Amino acid sequence: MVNLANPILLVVIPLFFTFLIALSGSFLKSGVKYLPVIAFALNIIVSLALIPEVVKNGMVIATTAGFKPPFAIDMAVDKLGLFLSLIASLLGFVASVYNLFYIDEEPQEKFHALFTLLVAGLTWMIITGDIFNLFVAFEVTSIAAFGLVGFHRDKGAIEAGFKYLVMGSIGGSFLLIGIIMLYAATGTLNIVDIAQKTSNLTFQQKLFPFAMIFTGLGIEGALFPLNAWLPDAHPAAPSSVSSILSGIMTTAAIYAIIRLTNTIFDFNQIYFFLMIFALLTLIFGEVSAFFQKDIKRMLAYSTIGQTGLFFFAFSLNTVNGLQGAFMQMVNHSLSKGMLFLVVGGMIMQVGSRNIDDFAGLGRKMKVSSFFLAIGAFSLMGLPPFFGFWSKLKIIFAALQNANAFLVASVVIILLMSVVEGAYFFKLLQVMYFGKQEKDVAVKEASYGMLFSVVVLGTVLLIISFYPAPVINFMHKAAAEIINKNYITLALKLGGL
Amino acid sequence: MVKMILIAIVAPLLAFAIGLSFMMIKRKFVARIQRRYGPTIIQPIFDIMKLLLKEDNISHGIIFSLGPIIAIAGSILSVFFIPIAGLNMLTGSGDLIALLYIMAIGSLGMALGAGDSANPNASIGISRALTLMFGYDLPLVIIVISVALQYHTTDLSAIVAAQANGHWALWSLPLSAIVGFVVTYGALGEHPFDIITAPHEVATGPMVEYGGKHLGFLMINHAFHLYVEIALFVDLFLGGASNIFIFYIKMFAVFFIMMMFDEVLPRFKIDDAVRFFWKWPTVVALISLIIVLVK
Amino acid sequence: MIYYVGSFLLIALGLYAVIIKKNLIKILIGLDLIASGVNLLIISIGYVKGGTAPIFSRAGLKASMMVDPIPQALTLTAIVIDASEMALAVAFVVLLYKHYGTLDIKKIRSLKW
Amino acid sequence: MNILLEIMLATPFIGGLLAFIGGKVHRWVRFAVAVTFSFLTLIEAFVYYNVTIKGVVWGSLFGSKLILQTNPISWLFLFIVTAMSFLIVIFSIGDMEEDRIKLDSYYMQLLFVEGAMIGIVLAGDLITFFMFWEIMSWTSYFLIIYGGKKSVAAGYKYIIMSIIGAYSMFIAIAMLYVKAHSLVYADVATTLAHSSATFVVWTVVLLGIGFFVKAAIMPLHTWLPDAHSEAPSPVSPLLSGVLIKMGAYGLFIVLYGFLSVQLAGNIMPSVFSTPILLYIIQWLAALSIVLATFLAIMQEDAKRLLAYSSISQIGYVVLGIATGTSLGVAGGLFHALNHAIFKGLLFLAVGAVIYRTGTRNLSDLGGLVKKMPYTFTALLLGIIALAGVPPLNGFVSKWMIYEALLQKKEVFLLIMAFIGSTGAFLYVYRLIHSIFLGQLPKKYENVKDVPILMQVPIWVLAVSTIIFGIFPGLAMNVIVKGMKLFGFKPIAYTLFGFPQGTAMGALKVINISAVLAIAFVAAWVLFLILSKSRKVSQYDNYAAGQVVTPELKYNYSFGFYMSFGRVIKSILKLGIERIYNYWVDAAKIFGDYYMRRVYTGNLETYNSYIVIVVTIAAAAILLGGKLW
Repeated sequence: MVNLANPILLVVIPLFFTFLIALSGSFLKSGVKYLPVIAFALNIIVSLALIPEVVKNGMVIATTAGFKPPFAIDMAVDKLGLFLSLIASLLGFVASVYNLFYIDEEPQEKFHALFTLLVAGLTWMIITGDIFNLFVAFEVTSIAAFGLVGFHRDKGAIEAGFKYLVMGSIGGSFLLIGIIMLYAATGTLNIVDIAQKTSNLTFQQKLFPFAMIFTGLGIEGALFPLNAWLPDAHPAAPSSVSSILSGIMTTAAIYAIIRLTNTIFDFNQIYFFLMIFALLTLIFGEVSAFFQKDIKRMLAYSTIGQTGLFFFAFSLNTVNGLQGAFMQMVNHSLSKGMLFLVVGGMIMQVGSRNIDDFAGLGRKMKVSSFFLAIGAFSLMGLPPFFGFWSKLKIIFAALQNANAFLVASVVIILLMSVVEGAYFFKLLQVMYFGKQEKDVAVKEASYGMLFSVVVLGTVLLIISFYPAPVINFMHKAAAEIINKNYITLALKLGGL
Repeated sequence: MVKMILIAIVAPLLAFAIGLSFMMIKRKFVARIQRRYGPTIIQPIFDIMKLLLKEDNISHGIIFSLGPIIAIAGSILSVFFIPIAGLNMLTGSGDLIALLYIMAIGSLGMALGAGDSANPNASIGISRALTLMFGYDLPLVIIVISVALQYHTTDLSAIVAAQANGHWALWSLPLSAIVGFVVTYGALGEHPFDIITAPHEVATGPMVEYGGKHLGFLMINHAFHLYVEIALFVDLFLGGASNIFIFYIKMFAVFFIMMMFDEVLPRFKIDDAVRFFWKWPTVVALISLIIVLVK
Repeated sequence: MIYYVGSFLLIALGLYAVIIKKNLIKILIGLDLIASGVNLLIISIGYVKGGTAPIFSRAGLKASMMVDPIPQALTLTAIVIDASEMALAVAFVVLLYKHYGTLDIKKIRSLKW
Repeated sequence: MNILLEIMLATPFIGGLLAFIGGKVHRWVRFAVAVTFSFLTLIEAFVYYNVTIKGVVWGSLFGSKLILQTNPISWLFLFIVTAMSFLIVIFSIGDMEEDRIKLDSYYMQLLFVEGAMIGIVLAGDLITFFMFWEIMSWTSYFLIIYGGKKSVAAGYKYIIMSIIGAYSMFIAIAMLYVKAHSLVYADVATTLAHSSATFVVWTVVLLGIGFFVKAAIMPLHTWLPDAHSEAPSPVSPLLSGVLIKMGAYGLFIVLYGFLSVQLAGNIMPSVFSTPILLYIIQWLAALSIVLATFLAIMQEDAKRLLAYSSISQIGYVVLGIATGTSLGVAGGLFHALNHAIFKGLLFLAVGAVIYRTGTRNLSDLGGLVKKMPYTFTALLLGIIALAGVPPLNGFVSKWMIYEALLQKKEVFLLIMAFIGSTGAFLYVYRLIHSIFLGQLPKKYENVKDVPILMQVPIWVLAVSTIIFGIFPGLAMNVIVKGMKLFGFKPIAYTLFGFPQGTAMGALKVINISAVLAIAFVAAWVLFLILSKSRKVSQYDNYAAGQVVTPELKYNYSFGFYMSFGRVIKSILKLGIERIYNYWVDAAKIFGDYYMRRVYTGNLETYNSYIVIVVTIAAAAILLGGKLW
C-alpha cells in the first residue's frame, strides 16, 4: 500500500499526468481531456489523506533523493499549506471538469498538459520547503500560464500573453537574484536552514534579497504597480484558466511572500511599506474595476483589489491580521474561482464579454446567475457569506492598536468595499433586471460546467454557514506563522 | 349626571348663540361703516332658517353632504374643550395642544366635502384655506407655547385659573397677545385674509357648490367658528371669565376691535399672506417666547 | 568582484533594452540579457579563484579549493527555464506579427484600461 | 421557551426557501407557504409578549458571543415586523400577479427581509445585529428592484447608501470590539461607560450614520423618495412602515442600551438639559420633519408624496427617542408603531389605487370615491392618523412628543414639530383630494374596488389606527414596561390616555372620540330631519354658465399648492442630492483619469513600473531601510 500522505505526491502526480497527456495526446485524442480530472482527483485524495497527519504533527515533511536536508529538496506541508493546496487541487479538479465541456479548440492535448502543469506548479509553489524549488515552481507556473493566456491565439490573447511573458520573466529573474543573494549570504537553500542563519545578518543584507524576491513574487501576486499584466491576461485566457490564475496564482504568490517574510526575513520595519503597497493595490484595483465594461476585465481588476485587501491584512503583522488574510485568501480563491467559471459559461452563451450584453441572463441562466450572485456577495463581504467573516476579521485586526494611519486605511478599505459593491450590484442588476435588446437564444450552461460551479458554490456556502472550523483553523495557522512554529516543527521533524 | 347632560346640551347652544349674535352685530355694524342702513339685526337668523327649510337641496354625493356635518361636529367638539365661565367641561381630557388639532377636525371635514364637488373654485379655495392655515399656524403655535411655558401647564382651565384676579396674560405677555389677536383674526378669515372665500375670485371658494340645508349648516358652523376662535383668545390672554356675562363682554370687545379692521383693508394674495404671517407675527411671537424662556 | 559588476551591468542593460527599445526582438534580447546576467551572477557566487570541481574521491583536494557545485546546478536549471521561456516568447512574437503586422511595441496596445 | 427564539428567527428563512421551492410546483403552493410561515412568525412573536429573555447564546465568533435576546422594546418592533409582513404577504397575493411581474423569488425575498429584521430586533450583540443589518440591506434591495425599470436605479442608490451607512457602523463596531473583545450589549455598555468622551462620541456618531441612512434622517435621506416610490406597491409599506424603523430601533439601543442619558450628560455638555449629542440628533430629526414636509407638499406623485412624508414622520420618531425623557422616548417608540400602521395603510391603499388605475400621478386621478369607497374610507382614516388629528393613533404619539419637548422647554424643536404636523394637513389633503375627490376621469369609469385579499390588510390596519388611537394604553403596556429595563422612570398612563401629571396636560382620547361621535350623530340627525337632498351629477356644476362635460378636465389638481411653492421657493432649491451627485461625479472623473494613466496598455510603461519599484527598493537599501 502506497503511503498516500506524502506531499511529494501532490506535485508528482500532476507532473506525471502532464507528460502523460503530452505523450498520449497523439493517440488518445479526445480521451486526453479526462486525464487532468483523474490527476486532480488523486491530488484531492492525497490532500485529504494528509489532513490527519498534519493535524497530528502540525507538519509533514518529505525529502527527495535520499539525502537529508538541507541538501535534499524537501516538501513541507503545514496547516496553511495543506489548506491552500487542498483548495488548489479542488479548484484544479473542478476547472478540469469544466474544461471537458469548455475547451473545444485544438490543440487540446497541449491545453490540458499546460493546464495540469499550471496547477502542479502552483501546488508545488505552496508546499515547497526549498527556496530554489520555489523559483522553479514559479517558472513552471509562469510558463504554463503564458501559454494558456495565449491559448486562443487571437489578437488580444497574444498581446496579453506576450506582455505577461515579458513582465513575468523579468519577475522570474528578480526572484532568482533574490534567491541567489540569500544563498550567497547563508550558503543554503533550505528555507528552515536559511531562517536559522539569517538571524546574524544585518538588516541591509536581508533587505536586498527581500526586495528582489518581493518584486519577483509581487509581479505574479498582482501587487500595484507590478500588476499591469493581470487585467490583460485574465480576460484573454480561457475562463477555466482565469479561474485558476485569479483564484490560486495570486493567492499562492502572496502566500509565498508571507511565508518567506515571516520565516526568513524576520523584520518589522518593512511592514509599513508593504501596507502602502497593499492600499495602493486595493485602491487601483477596485476603482479600475468600477469603470470596466468587459466583465472578465472587471473581475480581473477585482482580483487586484482583493489581493490588496489580504495583503493589507498580512502587512498588519499580527496573528489576527494574518488570520484575516488567510480567511480572505480562502474566500477569494473560492469565490473568484467560481465567478470566472460562471462567467465563462455565460460568455459562451452570450458570445460577448460586454456587461451590457448580459442583460436578462438572470432569468435565462438561473443557476449560473444564482451562483454568480453568491460569489459576488461573498467578495463584497455581505453576510451571511464567508467574505463577511473575513472582512470582519480584517477590520477588527486593523483597528487593534490602531493609530491614525491604520484608521485611515480602514476607512479606505471600507470605501473601496463600497466601490466594489457599486460595480457588483451594477452587474447583478444588469443581469437580473436589464432588458436584452438583441434576441439571442441563451440557455443554461451545460451540466458539466454547472457541476464545477455548484461544487465550488457549495463549498463556499458550507464554509459560509459553518465558518467556525475554518476560522479556528486559520487562527492556528496564523499563530504558527507568527510564532515561527514552522521552524521549530521543521527542526523537530527533521526538515532541516 | 344630569348636570353633565345639561352642560352637554347647553354649551353648544350657548356657543351658537354667542356666535350668532356676533354675526348679527357684524352685518349691521359693517353696513353702518359703509354708510348703509343695513339689514335688520336678526337677518342672519332669517338666512339660516331659510336655508335650512329649503325644500330643494342638491348634493353631489355622500362625501359632499358629510362635509358640513363633520364641520359642525368638529366645531361642537372644540366647544367642549374651551373653558367658559368657570365651567371646565372636557379640558381634563384634552389640553391646549390637543385642542389645536381638535379645532382642525371641522375644517378638514369641510375640505373633504368641498373637494368632492369637483368644482375648481372649491378646490382652489381649499388649497388657499390650507395654505393660510399653514401660514398662521406658525405664529399660533409659538404663542401657545409661550403661554404654556408662562403658566407651566397646557391645561387650558389651569391657564385660565392662573389668570384670575386680573393677572391676565395680556399684561404679562403683551407681544404674544398682539400676535394672538392677529392670528385669531387671520383664522376667522376676515379682511385682509378673506382669501379663502374671496367671492370675486373663486366665488366663495369651498362653499361654491353648497346651497340649501348644506349652506345653512355651514352658516351655523360659522357661528361656532367665531365663538371658538374668539373664546380661545379670551381664555388664553384675557383670563377667561367667572361668569358668562363677563365672558361675553370680553369676547365682544375682541370682536369689536376686529370689526374695526375689517372692511377697511384690501385682500392679500395667498402667498403674501403666508409671507406676512411668517414674517412679523412670527418674529414678534418669537421675541415674546424668548422673553418667557429667559424669565 | 568584477563578475558581480559585470553581471549587474548585464542586468541593467537588459532592463534598459526592455524599457526603451520599441522592437519586440530587441525586447526579447533584453530579456535574454537579464537572464544571462543572473546566470553569471549565480556562477560567480559559487566560484573560487583557481578552484576546481568538488570531486571528493580525488586525492589532495582541499575544501577551500572546491568550487561550490550548487550554483552550477542552479544555473543549469535557470538556463533551461530561460530557454523555454525564450522559445515561447519568440512564438508569441511571430503570432503578434501575424496579427498586428508590426514589431513596434508602441503599436501593440489594443488592451488597455 | 428560549430555543424558540432561534426557531422564530429561522422560521421566515425556512419559509422563504420553501416558498421558492414550492413556487416551482405551483403558484398557490408559493402563496400558501408564504402566508403560513409569515403567520407562524406572527404567532411565535406573540409568545414573547412582554417577556424578557436575556442572552440565548447561539454561537461565538472571534471570542465574542453571539446572542439572541428579547425584551418588550424588542417585542414592540418584533410586532411591527411580523404583523406588517403578514399583512403585506396577504396583500401581495392580490397585488403581485404572475402575469404582471415575474415572481420566482419575490416571496423568498420578502420573508428573508422579515427574517433579517427579526434578527436585528432579537440581536443581543453587535455582530449579530450587524450581520442581520447587512442581510436586511441586500435582501430589501432585491425587493425594491422588483418594481421595474426605474426602480433599478432607485435600488442602486439605496444599496450603495446602505452599504456606506453599514460600513460606518462597522468601524464603530470594530472599535468597540478592539476595546473590549466582546460585543454583547451589556459589555458594550460597560466599555462605553469607561471610555473617554471622544471615543463615545465617535462610536455614537459612526453608529448613528448607519442608522440615519436607514432611517432616512435629513442629509442622508436621498435614497428614500426614489426607493419608496419606485418599489412595488406591497414593498413600499414594508420599507416605509417597517424597514426604516430599524434605524430608530438601532438608535434607541445605542442611546439607551449602551449609553444612558445620565452617562451622556456626564461626559458632554448639555443644552436644555439634553446632552449635546442628543440635542444635535434632535435638530437633525426636526429639520427632517420640516424640510421633508415642505417637499411632500410639492409632490405630484402619490407614492413620492408618501415617501417624503415618511422622512418627516420618522423624524418624529427619532425626535421623540432623542429627547431622553420617559415621555418623549415613549412617544417616539409609540410613533414608530403608529407610523408603521398608518403609513403601511396609506401605501397599501395607494397601492390598491395603482392596482386598479395603473398610475400614481396625482393629477391623472380623481373622483374614485364613487368607485372604490372602501379604499377611500381606509385611506381617510390613514390620513387623519398621519395628520395627527384626534382621535386616531398618530395624534396620541405626536401629542406625547410635543409634551415631552414642552416639558424640556426645547421650544424651537417643538415649533418645528408642530409645523411639520400642520404641513401634513396640506399634503394628506392633496393626496385624498386628487385621488378620490373631484372629477372622475372618463377612463376610470369602470374601475372597481380591489379584491378582498387586498382589502383585508388595508382594513386591519385601518381598524388598528382607531384601536391604538382610542386605547393608547395597549401600546403603553409594552413600551413602559420595556423602558423600565433601560432605566427610564415609568410614566403614568391609563388605557385611554394619560392622567394629569404625566405631561403638562392630560389626555383621554376616549372622551374626545365619544363626544365627537355624539356631535356627529346629532348633526347628522338634524341633517336628516331637514328635507331630503336630491343628488345631481357632478357635471351639473357652477361653472359660470359654462357647460361641463366629462371630456373636459375641469378639476383643479395639478400644482395644487403652487402659490405655497412660491413661498418656499428658496428652500426647495436646496438640493442635497445635487451635492452628492457632484462629489460622486468628481470622484468618477478623478478615478477614471488616474486609471487611464496607470494601465496605459503600453508594455514599456509597465516594465518601467517594475524598474521603479526596484529602484525604490534599492534606494531603501542604500538608505539603510529608511525612506524617510
